[in-house]
Amino acid sequence: MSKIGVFVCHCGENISATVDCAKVAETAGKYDGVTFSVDYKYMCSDPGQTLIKNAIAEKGLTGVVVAACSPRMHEPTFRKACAEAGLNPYMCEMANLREHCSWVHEKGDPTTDKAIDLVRVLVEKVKYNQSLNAIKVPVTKTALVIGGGIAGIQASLDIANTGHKVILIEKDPSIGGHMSQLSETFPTLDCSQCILTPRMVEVAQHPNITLYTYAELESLEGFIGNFKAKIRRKSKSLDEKLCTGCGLCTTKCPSKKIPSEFNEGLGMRTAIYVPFPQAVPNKPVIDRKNCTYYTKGKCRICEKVCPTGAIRFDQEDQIVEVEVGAIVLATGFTIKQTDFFPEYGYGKHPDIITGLQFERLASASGPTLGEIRRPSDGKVPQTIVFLSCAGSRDEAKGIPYCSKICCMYIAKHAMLYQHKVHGGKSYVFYMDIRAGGKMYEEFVRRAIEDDGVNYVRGRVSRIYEKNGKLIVKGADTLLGAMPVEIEADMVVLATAGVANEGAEELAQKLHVSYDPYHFFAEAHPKLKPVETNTAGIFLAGACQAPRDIPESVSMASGAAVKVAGLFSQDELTREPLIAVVNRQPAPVYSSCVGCFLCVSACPYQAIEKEEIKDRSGAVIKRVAKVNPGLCQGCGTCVAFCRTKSIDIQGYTHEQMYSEVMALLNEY
Amino acid sequence: MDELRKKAGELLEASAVKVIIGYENGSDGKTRALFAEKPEETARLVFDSRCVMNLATYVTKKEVRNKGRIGLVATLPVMRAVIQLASEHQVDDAGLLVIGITPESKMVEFKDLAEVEAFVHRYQIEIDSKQKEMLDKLEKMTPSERWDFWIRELTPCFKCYACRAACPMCYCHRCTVDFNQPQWVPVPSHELGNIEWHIMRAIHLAGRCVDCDACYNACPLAIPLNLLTKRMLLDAKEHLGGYQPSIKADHLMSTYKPDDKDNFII
Amino acid sequence: MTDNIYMPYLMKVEKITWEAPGVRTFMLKFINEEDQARFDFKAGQFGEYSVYGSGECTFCIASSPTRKGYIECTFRQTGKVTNALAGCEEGSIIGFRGPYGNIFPIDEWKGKNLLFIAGGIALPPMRCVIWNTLDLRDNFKDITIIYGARSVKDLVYKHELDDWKMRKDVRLITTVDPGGESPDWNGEVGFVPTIVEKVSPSSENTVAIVCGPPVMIKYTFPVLAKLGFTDENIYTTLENRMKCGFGKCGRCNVGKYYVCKDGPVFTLAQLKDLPDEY
Amino acid sequence: MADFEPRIVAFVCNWCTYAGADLTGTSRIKYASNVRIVRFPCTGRIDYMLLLKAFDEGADGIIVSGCHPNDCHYTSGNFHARRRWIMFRSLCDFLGIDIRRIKFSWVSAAEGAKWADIVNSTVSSIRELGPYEEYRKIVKRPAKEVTNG
Amino acid sequence: MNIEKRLVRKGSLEKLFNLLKNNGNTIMGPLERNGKTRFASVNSFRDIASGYVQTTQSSKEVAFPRAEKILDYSKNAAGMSVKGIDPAEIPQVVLWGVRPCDAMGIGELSAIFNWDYKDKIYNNRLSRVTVIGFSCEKADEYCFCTSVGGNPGSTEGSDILLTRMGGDGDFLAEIITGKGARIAALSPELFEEAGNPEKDKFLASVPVRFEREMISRKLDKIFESDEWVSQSLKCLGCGACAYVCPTCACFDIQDEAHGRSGSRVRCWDSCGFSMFTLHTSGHNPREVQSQRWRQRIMHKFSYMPDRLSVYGCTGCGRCSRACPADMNILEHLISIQEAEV
Repeated sequence: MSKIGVFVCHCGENISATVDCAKVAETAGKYDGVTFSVDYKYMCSDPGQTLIKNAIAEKGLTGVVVAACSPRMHEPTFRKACAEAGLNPYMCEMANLREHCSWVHEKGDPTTDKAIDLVRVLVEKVKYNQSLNAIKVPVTKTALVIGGGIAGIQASLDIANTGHKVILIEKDPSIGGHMSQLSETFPTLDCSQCILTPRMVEVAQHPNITLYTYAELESLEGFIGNFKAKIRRKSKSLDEKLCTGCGLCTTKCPSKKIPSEFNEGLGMRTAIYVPFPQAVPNKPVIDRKNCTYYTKGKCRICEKVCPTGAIRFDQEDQIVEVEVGAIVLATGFTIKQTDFFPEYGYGKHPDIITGLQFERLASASGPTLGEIRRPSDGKVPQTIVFLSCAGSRDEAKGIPYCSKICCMYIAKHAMLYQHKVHGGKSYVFYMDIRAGGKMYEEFVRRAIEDDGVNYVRGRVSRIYEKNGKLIVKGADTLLGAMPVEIEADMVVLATAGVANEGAEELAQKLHVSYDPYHFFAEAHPKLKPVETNTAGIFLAGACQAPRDIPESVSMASGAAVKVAGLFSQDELTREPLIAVVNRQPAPVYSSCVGCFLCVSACPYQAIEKEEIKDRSGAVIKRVAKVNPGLCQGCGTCVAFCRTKSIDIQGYTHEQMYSEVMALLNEY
Repeated sequence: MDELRKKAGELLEASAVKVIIGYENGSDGKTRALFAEKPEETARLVFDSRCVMNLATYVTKKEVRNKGRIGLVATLPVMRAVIQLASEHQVDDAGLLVIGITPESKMVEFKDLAEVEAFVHRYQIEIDSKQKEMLDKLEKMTPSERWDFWIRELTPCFKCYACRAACPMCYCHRCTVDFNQPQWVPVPSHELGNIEWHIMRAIHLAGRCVDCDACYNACPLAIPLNLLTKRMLLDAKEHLGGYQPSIKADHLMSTYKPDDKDNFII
Repeated sequence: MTDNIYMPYLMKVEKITWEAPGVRTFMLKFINEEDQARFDFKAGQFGEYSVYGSGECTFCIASSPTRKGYIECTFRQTGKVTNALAGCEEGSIIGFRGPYGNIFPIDEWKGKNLLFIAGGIALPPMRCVIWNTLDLRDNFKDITIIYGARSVKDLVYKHELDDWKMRKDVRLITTVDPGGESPDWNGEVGFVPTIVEKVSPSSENTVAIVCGPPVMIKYTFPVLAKLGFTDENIYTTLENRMKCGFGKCGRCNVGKYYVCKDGPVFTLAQLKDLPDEY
Repeated sequence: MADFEPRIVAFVCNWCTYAGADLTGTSRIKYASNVRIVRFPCTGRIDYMLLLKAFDEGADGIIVSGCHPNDCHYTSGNFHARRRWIMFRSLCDFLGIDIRRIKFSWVSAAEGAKWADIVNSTVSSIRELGPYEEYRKIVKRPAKEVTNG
Repeated sequence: MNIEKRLVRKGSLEKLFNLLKNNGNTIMGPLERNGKTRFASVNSFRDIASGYVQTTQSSKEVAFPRAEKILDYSKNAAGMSVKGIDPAEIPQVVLWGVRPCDAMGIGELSAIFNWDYKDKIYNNRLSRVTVIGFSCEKADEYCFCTSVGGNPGSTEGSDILLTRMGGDGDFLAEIITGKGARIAALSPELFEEAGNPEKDKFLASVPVRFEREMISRKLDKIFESDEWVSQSLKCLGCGACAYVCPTCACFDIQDEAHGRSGSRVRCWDSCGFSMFTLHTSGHNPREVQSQRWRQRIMHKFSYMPDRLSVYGCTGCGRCSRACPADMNILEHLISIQEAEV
């Protein structure tokens, strides 16, 4: 039996100027189930709220309809007032008489009639409202950071510094990511490793951070605050506890001709290797694909030379299970290689290189110790051409977006070249110069004006070799598309930044969405840039889109704050307006037939399978189950379910049905 | 047919299945479902063009399932239904073995449902030309004429729910029409109750209908209610790229494409 | 009115009493005085209660025919109509048609001991006959009531249980299922059949009236048999689904019997003659 | 039909169209008072059966409105809803239900003016179509006459 | 009264039809759509279907409509007003073209509605019905009226029975009741002298397939038989058999509300549906289809004879024709007859 109170607000004159509030209250008072009805000047004021509270206490109201402004404005206010008076807050509904009625219609009977209808509809709805309790979910205060580039490092440190545990996993043998490969960084030209390595060391030494390198996420289940992750620690063929990092093995290893990933193939490494001297951890791994022992069954030299006996040829991958409350995805990006470009010779010419390869050439730790020498013959190029937008902004190549960092690093590259090769000639072909950022435009101007880099606006149509030179054919659009032909010694392609291979697969493991280019999708492009649609999983850095260092770091800190905010609570409190699968008496148990088509309809992967068992443990029925931790309450499953087995609290079948039935007819 | 009987007998003999569901001769020159549990009963199996009932509707019935693993004599639409049922987690290899009958009336053996699926995918769901003609005819009418047509057709419907009972995809333990809190569909078989029931039925089969016409064949009043699901089939093809029952793939109506038809939305 | 048996009496909900979670009792009065004057019923009969717009549902009349001027019904909120009934307030108008069905033969019970055994929400159908016999107390010898529910809060008619407890001429034993007791519970703890066995009432010149959930009934009959009750001396009332109430709609058919006409009151002897479809 | 006031029911999502309609209010843009709004968490929650129920109860026109593609608060509720609408709308059309009486729209929280336009244009187009007698006929027809049809 | 025999010329049928129509009767006759026939209000004689062995749907709707208002209610400020149906609203109906088995079904249906309490609504409707039956000239393998006490030329239940005398011949009209006589009296010239033609030779032949008393006796003993399970395994659990049956009378009562007013409706239901007996508690006395199939057979051949002294089957064979799963009642009855108990 309902005892509903209707409280009609005048909102000063905002409502009463066009709606006859007294009549609304009087009419509502006659409806079945309404035991109290009143109109008042300002319902949201203290006296107004007191009016509601007193009525709840005195009349024993079981439901409240406040006819005032938009529920988006004051629903929390009135629900709180109800709660304070001892009525479950979810027994309160608001009829929107102001925004949806008095402000948009002229004074008159039709407007008052509409107001009455709006009240009646909610009176009927509130009869079917149920007392609900906020959902509490415990929080495991450990974060998992996936990816040990600058974004992952920054996020890990920021979270760890708030006092929470962090597990950082990195697929390569060392953390550092692309940033560790860079020579110098724009716009300040400070040395990349000089600023990065201290952070890497800090990660390794931080008491709150557990670092797993050479490790990948195997699987993930659970939900915000309560994830369970399985991590595959790939075998390093090494007992890390025994290894001192002396490096003897790497010098003795006979397989020395393996292109170094760190050097982008411009240098060589051994089969047992540390990717670069400043690696963290600074301990080698055996690359089993290229190790003579693993491929041919013979060698074991490293084992022999190791002073501590740390080599473990029989070591297997290890699966580590961890429980975490939040996840930061910082898996970064990759770049297109030169073989992507038929017009530039499919990567066959050694002196056409990528921007990242140029970084290695320009880096003091690189294969040429920082001297710009061309890969083919080691000569210093006298003429160098940089091409921006190699692949990017090219619909035909499937990469319509701007890779964002190239304009800046090309300017940097050209500048570095000019500094290192005196008298050298550098050309930059560009479409537009996108130098938005603090000190960025100035930096580009410096390259052009101070360092004499030749910027040519136009696209390069073809590059081919002729007499030991690379002929770069293009057009200068600023000169009326005048053909340009440059004989260059070396060409650097600013190839497009793209999502990592396997990003899609990882996204599916994590149930986060991704965009058409397989970059991970943020929850909202403006207001939730570091959140994903899966609560508790956050994004940092270039895994979301091409990002430069300051942006990656900002995102990482942003994500870290989100994690810290989450971890500041022992329990998460969530609105109980979530979906529920019905239960019925035996032998039906639930009208759900377990078709599980709702599983794919749910945007949040919140629907799981549940087995209903009898006392002996035998499965009687398989039905859907909504995970209250994951459900966000959209109700897509509710409208989808054929048997009406799922209902959503706050917007139940009964509630919405009775609302619709009361819309046009009095009940 | 002999091949079919032999195979069915062998399966029962070897206890590979506990019951074979196939067709036998029925009344008035019709065929009907046969549930053969003993090898000798398989001699009653027949197969020919009269065998139009969709036997897949039996495999979700509790009384039949309780017998144990089912061997199902399945024509193409039946196989489609089986695959759709499998994709909706209603049948699996442990409970069902399909003995296929190709559109050329050849028996074909399948190791598992995955093979059935592969077979099914060799054929597109095509609406037959006569019905297409009828659909086109309706299409050309004005909405009012169509409304009159349907009210006229649906008025005789007395809601015996034979269409639901015969449909292999209508396996819910409790149908929405049996749901009375709230009462979504009026119980009496008046025009409103009838039209709402048929709308609901058609929508529920959108993306799931295997085009077997079981509903129409079952209707004691021969109401062309299969036109509704056929319209849904055509729409699925036209607007959503069509579908094929498949065990693993997402369901047409529980997925979406960002570039789905949008031109009717202001 | 008499023309159309489907036409309910209009009844006003005079009083609502909460009995247990989801369970309430309505006291109903006739709106039309002629209806009241004409209306008569006997213990064991039932009626169709309706909320206009939602439909009808069946329960027994829970008040005693000795109390004139009103009827009472007790129901648990489970389905469409009971939910709609639950939405009624004091003063609401509902429909009632009846009385239907057969009766407890209390005239035949004169001079006998009565043993009432009820479980959970099945006390209401028995309350009618309990009050009826209590109001004609001199006609009967010992009256024993054994009533159990899942938990203390699920016991219905708590005030009346107190009354019966106080009365010298009634022996009341209440029990709750193990785990269902509250700290201040001073009744028995245990399932009804166990308690019946423990109380071990004499079957000598005694009629047992049993009503409860199927599982309780199933285990109570053997206990009664052990105590020496014959099938003819055990009564129960069936609760099949019904729509019309007067033997037409076919729903309550159990074998050739219509629960609504030949029942709802059956002796165990009769019950054993029915197919197991109730 | 001048004195015919259409009865319009609007099914809207909480996050975009409801908020958009709020903005119409705060911007004091006037529109026809014939519309009654029902708030849903998301267009994905809107059950097509409810649309039929609105017609049952005497609606002359229906507006269904939610977030623009990609704006859904729940990521994809509106996409799912759109698929359902495609099929439902087509089925209605096939049955002869006048789909001019069911308007689908995307109205964002910023489109207060668009909301007013949609309501006004719906009201005026339904006013032209007149009351939905065809549907009402099957609702009002007393059950006992069925057999005599 | 004595049955009076008359001759109705084949060309007079239309005149008779128009006469009845013009006399304010609603004529319910067999109409065909999609190859199926059902009784509905007929406007023109030419619309009447012909050539059918049996109509797809029985004519029971004339007295027991599939959905029938039993009361109207409305809530108002003063309280509640409830109004029953006004018999004046019930039309005078001439039921045209009914087969003898259907006409016989009216009696069986009446037995259900009139044992104990006499159902006013049903009787009101029935009292306004005049039945013009047409004897059967053909039968099919589903027909078994002769096994259940009927025959292709049975006059039981009809007010006038017409029998076509040979292929395209004139009709023998048997005026059976007062109602029939009143019709004949409307236009005596259409009802000519008939002499005493040998009616039986114009009738279809329907062999007797079982003895119904034997079925009843067997049924008493085979309640627990496995036969029910094997018979009903192919049953889909729809209501087609019950809804086409001339004697199935199970119904449901539903309220239909629109705003503050609405009506209560009695509508067909079927014992074949699992929901039919389902309790809200989840308990279902007839949980599986075999129990429900058994109920149908038992009800017609055991319970009804036992309680109502009539059988609930007229041998029209409709249920078998309508069954989407080819459940053939005749076959099942024969197997019951042959069952060893």
